[in-house]
Amino acid sequence: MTEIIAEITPDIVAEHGLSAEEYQKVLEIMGRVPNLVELGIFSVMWSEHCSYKSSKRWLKTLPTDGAQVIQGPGENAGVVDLGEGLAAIFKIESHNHPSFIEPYQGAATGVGGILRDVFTMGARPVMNLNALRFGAPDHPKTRHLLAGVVAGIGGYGNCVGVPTVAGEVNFHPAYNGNILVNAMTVGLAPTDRIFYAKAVGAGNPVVYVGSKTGRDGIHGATMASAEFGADSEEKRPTVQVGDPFTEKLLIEACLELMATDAIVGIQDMGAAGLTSSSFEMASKGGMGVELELDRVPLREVGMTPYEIMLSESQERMLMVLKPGREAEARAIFEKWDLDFAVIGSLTETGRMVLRWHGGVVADLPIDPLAEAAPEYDRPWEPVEPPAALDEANFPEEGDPLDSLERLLATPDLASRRWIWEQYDHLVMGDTVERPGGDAGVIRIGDGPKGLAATTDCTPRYCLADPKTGGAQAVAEAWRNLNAVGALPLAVTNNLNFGNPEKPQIMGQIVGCVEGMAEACRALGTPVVSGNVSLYNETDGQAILPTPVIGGVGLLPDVALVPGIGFRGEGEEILVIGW
Amino acid sequence: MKSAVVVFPGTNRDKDMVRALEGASGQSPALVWHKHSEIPKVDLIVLPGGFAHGDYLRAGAMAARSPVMREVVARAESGVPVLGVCNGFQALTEAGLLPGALLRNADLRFVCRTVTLRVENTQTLFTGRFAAGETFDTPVAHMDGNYFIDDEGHRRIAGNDQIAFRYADGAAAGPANPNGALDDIAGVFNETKTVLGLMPHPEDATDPLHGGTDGRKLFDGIVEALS
Amino acid sequence: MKARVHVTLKPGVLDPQGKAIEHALDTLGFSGVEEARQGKLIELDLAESDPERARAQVEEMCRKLLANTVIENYAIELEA
Amino acid sequence: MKARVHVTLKPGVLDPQGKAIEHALDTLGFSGVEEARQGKLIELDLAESDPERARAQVEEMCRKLLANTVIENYAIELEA
Ligand SMILES: Nc1ncnc2c1ncn2[C@@H]1O[C@H](COP(=O)(O)OP(=O)(O)O)[C@@H](O)[C@H]1O
Repeated sequence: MTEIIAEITPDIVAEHGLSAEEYQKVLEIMGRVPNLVELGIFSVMWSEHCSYKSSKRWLKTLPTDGAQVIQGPGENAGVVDLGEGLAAIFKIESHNHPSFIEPYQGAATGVGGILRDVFTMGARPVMNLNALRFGAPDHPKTRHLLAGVVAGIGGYGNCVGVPTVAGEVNFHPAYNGNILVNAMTVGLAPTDRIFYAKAVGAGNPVVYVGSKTGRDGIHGATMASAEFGADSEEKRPTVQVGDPFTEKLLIEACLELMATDAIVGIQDMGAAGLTSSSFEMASKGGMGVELELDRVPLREVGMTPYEIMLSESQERMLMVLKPGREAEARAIFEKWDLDFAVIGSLTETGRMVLRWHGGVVADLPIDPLAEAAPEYDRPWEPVEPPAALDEANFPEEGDPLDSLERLLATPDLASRRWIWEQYDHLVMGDTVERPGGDAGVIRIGDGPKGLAATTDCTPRYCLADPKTGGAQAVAEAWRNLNAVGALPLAVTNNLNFGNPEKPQIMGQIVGCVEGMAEACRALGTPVVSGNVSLYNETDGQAILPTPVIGGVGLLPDVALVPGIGFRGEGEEILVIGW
Repeated sequence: MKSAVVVFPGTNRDKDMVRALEGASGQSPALVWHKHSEIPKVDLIVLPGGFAHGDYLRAGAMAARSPVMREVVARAESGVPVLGVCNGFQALTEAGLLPGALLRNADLRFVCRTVTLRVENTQTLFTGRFAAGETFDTPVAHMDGNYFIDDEGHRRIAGNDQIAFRYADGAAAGPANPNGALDDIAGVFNETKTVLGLMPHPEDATDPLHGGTDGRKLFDGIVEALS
Repeated sequence: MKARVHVTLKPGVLDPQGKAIEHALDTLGFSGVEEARQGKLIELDLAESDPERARAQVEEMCRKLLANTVIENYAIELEA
Repeated sequence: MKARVHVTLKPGVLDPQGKAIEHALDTLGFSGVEEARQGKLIELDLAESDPERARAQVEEMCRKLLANTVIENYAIELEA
């Protein structure tokens, strides 16, 4: 074994975010002291971000089945049947911490990441959405963060050519030091050409495509799970720069290859890059994997195996091909001017073996590591219901028109035109309902069917009563889809909360998930994918509990979308379901 | 009418354009990849919108220098009509087929919304279906649509009726001119009026689902002129 | 050898980025900025080691790609 | 006095624009370009005439606005 570092000290273990007990488990699994590369791999695989160690117990309680569900949580994105051989593939994902540190690039790479999750499964992305939370409008950082995030979302999505059709934005001082940037992508794929991350077939080539690997975001995955402190701005170099142009090429090249039958399994390199992608693919297929790190396309000289495995460079994918199909695949990626390298193969050993400069630099068992990933049943406290408000404490309202004007001028209700005009919401030529309505709607193919999508959550409800708030978010998404004439099919969700090690925060999580599960069951819209972002705190101050729901629904005929505007004078105004 | 649509890496409104051309002409355009140096014999060459080569360096700069553009320039010089929309317009100015340049939007923000255009010259193969001074609504979606030309050039194109469209008051909720373009210029012709470039996307205003079909007049007019 | 190319907007060409910088500096309380202009800096690592040939090469790159001479000027600096 | 600020991406930060320039130069037949990086050039006209005070001012402008120090470095040149 090539020597990587002399000694693993408790400090190094702590820097990798592993607790003493977790490190003990590492020693048991390895049967020896790990080297630095191996420790790095444990660290990212067991981070909150990759392992969902605090939330898994509760996520299991969400309803995930239904006749329409082709693939629930556990893959890169959820898949729902639309009938007539078509499926919708979608997911939402957070990029909160990176966006606070560098709003443009953080938001842009968030969009890039969620797009990859969706086209990895064989779908052409057709809609982007987002859910944003900023601090108080008059907080000194808010303007800069808002402008940067919106420009970043647009900068990436517009260039890639996927319309951004809906979203939501709220302001509250609880987000002053910890904004939320959740991005959602919806794609369309033929039901018989859906691709999964499962790697099978000993000897099959493992192929790297996309951009080269640089020293981007090393430790990004652990950063995304660590609570912010005053020194967080020092962690800056972990921010990555997105390259939407390369992403666009990657979409086209992947879809072109997916039209053949050369691919066995495919997975994007997201958080924890090569480590988590190769690990997860092998683990899902019950295989081992051997990688030759010398073959990984590198952007910088002198990169170490540790850096290669932990880099979070964007716009990269890992695939397992059928044997003998390499040349065909290479021709497609080279046509699109993308890197293509066979970097290893699958084995039957059940181990991940990394070679570099002729030696072995890591050798660890896949299943035991995956199975032993920590899972915590963290203590939680139910949230005390707030005292009822006494109507007598509120002043008599004056002129209703006055009140209306004041309401419309509040930051949470004001028009979002300034935002969505910066997003190309028309590209692809299928947008039926633009931003500004209840849900975005696109036409599917040549119609008449359409697909609707929305993102929703009202954090103050979740704060007051997590269970009702969680249920309300689902109900609101449902209503928004319904209002454009769609039948809601399923949802994805992004659980944004504070530090789960605090029982009060854990209580919010438990309550919101319970409410969400109940509403999803009642409304027949299972949860097919999602993302969890915890430790959203600054100096001990948690954000409002923000379980964002992304809903997707099907319209029988886009010509029937009612639209949000009043159409003409003299028409009757009805209120339904009061 | 036979047409060809040039596709660069990063082009993203090719499908929209293909549909609009199919709708107007009843024929599917040929798609030509940027690395190819040959274009089939067609009546119209179209450069659609998008972010060719990411719009890195300058919008349209790298597209203008790709192999296929040598052929586009040659055809244009031999009189074959060429239409460039948005990124295609930027590439045509970069390639020297159209006068002026497109700078970053004055407010430095991407803008996607509906604008109103006034047709300034109806005596061309592109604009024959419009009445003099007619206005129509069509979306824009761009980051670099701020048309610029120096004073002398401005006088020249104005004098030679090369200004095709101007932003006008109408549909927009904001200012009529969405990007700060000089003299509200939204589109220009070459000297012989056989090459047209414009920032707005008439191809995204050809289906009732787009919220309007004003863009059809442009495509129908072209088909009529070239069939 | 290394070359550094400065690409600047010609005088008279509107410079929205420069204007935005002026405005932002002013908002931040930097008062004495009379004008700000934004251009591009392109740094090239060249295989060529002869300064004269290098300059000629870069000149051609500028004319053919790096600058749009309708609106931009360029200046070349070589570093050994 | 005039100040010239060069804003460049920190070493190791991905430079999609630079990469694209490299690629385009190559396609145009310029073979000997080993690397291209794109940065910004910002030219300022300052009311301040004392070089030391001017430099200090521009330093602060860079830190507060002109450079994004998360991913960029800056360098200042003064011209009388
Ligand atoms: N970040 C965003 N991106 C795209 N569209 C947005 C965004 N924020 C708001 N919108 C759109 O603006 C409209 C109003 O937003 P909001 O007030 O948040 O709506 P609601 O309360 O109905 O969810 C909606 O159509 C929404 O889709």
